[in-house]
Amino acid sequence: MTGGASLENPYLPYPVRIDDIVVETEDKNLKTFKFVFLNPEDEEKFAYTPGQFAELSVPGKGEIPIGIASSPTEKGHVTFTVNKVGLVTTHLHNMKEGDVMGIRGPLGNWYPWEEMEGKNIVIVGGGFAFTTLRSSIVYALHPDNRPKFKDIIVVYGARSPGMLLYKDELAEWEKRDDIHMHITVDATDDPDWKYNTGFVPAVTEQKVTSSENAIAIVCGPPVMIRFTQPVLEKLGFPPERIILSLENRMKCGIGMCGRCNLGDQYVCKDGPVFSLAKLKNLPPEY
Amino acid sequence: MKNLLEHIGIEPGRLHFSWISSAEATKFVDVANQVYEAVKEVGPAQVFIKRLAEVA
Amino acid sequence: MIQYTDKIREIAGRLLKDGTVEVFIGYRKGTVPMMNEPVLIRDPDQVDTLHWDVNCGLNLCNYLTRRTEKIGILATGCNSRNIVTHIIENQIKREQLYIVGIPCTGMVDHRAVKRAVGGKEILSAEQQGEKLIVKGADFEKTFEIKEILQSNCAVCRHRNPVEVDEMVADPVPEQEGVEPYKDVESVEGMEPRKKWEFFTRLISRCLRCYACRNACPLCYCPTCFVDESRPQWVGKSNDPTDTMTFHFLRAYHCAGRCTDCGACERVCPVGISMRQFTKKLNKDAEELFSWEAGLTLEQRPPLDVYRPDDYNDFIK
Amino acid sequence: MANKVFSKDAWLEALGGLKEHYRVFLPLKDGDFFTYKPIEEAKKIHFDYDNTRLSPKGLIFPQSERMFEFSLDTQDPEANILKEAPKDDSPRAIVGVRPCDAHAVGLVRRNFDNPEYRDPWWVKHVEAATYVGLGCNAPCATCFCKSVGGGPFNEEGLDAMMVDLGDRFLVRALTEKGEEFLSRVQGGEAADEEVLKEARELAQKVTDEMPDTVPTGRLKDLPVMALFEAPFWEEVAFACLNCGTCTYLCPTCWCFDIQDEVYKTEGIRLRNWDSCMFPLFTLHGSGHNPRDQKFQRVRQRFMHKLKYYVDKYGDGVQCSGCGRCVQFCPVNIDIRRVCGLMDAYEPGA
Repeated sequence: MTGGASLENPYLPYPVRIDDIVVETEDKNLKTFKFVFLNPEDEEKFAYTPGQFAELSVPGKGEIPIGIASSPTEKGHVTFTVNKVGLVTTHLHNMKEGDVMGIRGPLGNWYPWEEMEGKNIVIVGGGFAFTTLRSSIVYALHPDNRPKFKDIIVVYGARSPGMLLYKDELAEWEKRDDIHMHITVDATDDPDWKYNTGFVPAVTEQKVTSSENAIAIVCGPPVMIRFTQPVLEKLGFPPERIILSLENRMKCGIGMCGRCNLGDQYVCKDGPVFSLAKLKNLPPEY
Repeated sequence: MKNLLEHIGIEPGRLHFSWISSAEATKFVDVANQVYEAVKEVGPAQVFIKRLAEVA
Repeated sequence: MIQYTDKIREIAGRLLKDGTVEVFIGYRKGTVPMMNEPVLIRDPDQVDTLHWDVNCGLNLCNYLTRRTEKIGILATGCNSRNIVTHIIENQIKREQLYIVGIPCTGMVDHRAVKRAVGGKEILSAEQQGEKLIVKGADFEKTFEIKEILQSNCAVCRHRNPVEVDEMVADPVPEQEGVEPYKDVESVEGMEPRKKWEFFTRLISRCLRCYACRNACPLCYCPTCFVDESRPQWVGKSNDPTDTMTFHFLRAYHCAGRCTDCGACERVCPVGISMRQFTKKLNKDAEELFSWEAGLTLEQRPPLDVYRPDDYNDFIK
Repeated sequence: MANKVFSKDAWLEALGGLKEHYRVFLPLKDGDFFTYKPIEEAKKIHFDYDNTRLSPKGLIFPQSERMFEFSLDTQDPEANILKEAPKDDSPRAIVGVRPCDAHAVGLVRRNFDNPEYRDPWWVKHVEAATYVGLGCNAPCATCFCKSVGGGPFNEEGLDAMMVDLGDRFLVRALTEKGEEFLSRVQGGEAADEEVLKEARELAQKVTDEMPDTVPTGRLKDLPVMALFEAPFWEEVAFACLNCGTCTYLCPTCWCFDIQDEVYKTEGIRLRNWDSCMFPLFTLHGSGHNPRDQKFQRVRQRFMHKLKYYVDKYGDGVQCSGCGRCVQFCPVNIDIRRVCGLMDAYEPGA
């Protein structure tokens, strides 16, 4: 029994150059990195779909799995928003424009775009997990794609106004009438804050009025997911139409190194995107 | 620590301990010189040096 | 050791029934020869699974850390000294424990037995008093247990538990005239280069499986230095320098605490004698500080306290 | 397929003569046990081992292996670009492999060589290897290959098979690789029907007499969540030290870690065996650990081998019954017993 895949080395990163770095949040712990492939043909090979992730490879420090924040409709670069937590991400935050590193991917599965065609899409996101949701929104709003979907409703929350990602784009989306934005913060003392205040699950309950012909995609910290899930179920979303994106410790990203499994499913290869229906039959080891 | 290191084969004279107050400048100089001389006599370390992992 | 087994079952049953303890930690008979499995019992009806013989060479003290119940536990001399060390280091409270003391005449070195039968498969090894009867497909051999003891047991000077609530039998006589540090002395006599070669060869088969570390009751840190990533103190491959760093530092963390229980060597899947590291520290503790770990609850360990007359020849 | 018979002396001599065609590895006495080593290191060769302490998986999947090399020298135009580390994938013959260890290669292949991804190192190392097995005339009491889809003379995964006939070895080619191997071996005579019959009868007798003791039949149909939530895991895990002995000695454990190391301006990316027994294995950057408790890690090991693997591939368990973990678990956690508990489990009972 020999596999059908070619013997291209799935561990070899594509070399990339850091083209631009944007500090996203007031605590400076989140930065968005824009990468350009050193070999232009690698960009073609790195064909991805929103929801997928990649391993960012910092030679000498290691690799780190990060969701792809750019959309395949944006050409010439890929972007990742990285939270500074560990060894690799800390080093990455100290790197500069022009530095060379690697990207390995795209990895994992993606949001169920075919299934979402002809349906309303409810996007629920919290904190720095908004990255692949940003990719999804940009992708869905692209003129080639927008007609495929019905209403697009977004609930996105952060701790405070300064902790929101992609502030300029959020403001632009707010102005459009083909997407319904519900931005919220846990709390703020900013008198000019013009959007919602409150936790994501509560705002979801308020703003999302119907589950009819709708699919919900949810990405955020575990506590947000835990409290959003019953809200969606109460709204009538069946578990098959609640789509979650998970994180686990990963190394290989291709289902071989053995650590990220939930039962017989690897979060890196069979996920990171799972329906709630599927998760209900898997050990909750995430 | 010193005894165990020397027990596994680190040469006596390579590891030194001293207790020097920030006010004891002369003692610091003396000890530094003694350490320098002692280590020079032992020569470059041959063992317990990590380079790139020696693996397959 | 049938009389010990019966007595252990009787005591455990009583303690669990009368509520003196909520759980009892002992051994059950193993599924392969010369291996018994540590077991925790809650139900007095299960005491018949408890078993004792010369193959109980692990250190049960390992299973105390972070437990909150009232615990009954078996303790030989060395195990009891580790319990004392645990109490001194605030890993368990004395009031939480009911220590059932076992006068111990030593555990069998399963590797020595296997060696003595030419590496052939052993199908059974039964203790009959002072003898061990070993059977294979085409042989039967009887050993005097005192001839096949683990090397730490052969030089043991504390066979009787030092801290107990109840004994399963009368104390056994302590061994007189043992020379516990002969092997250390022979290494001490070597040139530095020979010493390095000796220890390099000693650990050359190491797999970094960490059985030695994990079998050791002294190793209870939430995160071990080998697992730290920031900073990363030691590489994770089987590079010989990293492996030496692991063994050296693991041993060093046992300074003044090791009771020479031998669990580290017993569990090693590739038969490394890592006690060669810890025994040097034990010898120094004894010679420089007149200290043997875990003999009393009344005194702090030497590396814990400063005394003006402490050994300090190494400081200039 | 070719068959040859060798006197034992002639066979040893023939193996020594293979150097120009193969790097030959075989079990050599290494202190108290046997280890696969290059034939050049042999002082004496004897095929009287039960099995090697470590499985031969390390020849294909070394405990630590360089994946990539790179330079961090800012003057180097290729700085920070990873290059595959050079490997010697010239043909090698692994001689004396017990059938359980060869069976394991096929079980592991599903992980490293699948329709989506192929692990280049594992695949090339396996392709370069010719597995020459040695049938087990006397399986150990801890062996249970027969219960998990193998057997003492199972040929799966082997390119050739040696059968010990007392003063002679019958060597049978089983694949093209094995055929080529046998054609390169000097000496020996073609086996006549009598010898073949003797070997067949021996294999049959040993296989028949070996007990089939470990039940696995119900694992497939038991619901995964029922087994996951079964009440016996705390008890099974109590004695566990969370060391890596079981996983490192196991021929079918494949988990690994990836690490970078740097010395001055040179760097390497390497992979090391890892173990689901270690808490660090699943620790998130945030500090959260989905398998924080010892029993969860022990459960993962057994569930992976005996349930998740079964469900994922729909065939076999991830265990070849070699019995190493049974013999060498320092605290005697016995997979045969755990498999029995799992297989007999009645959810809700």
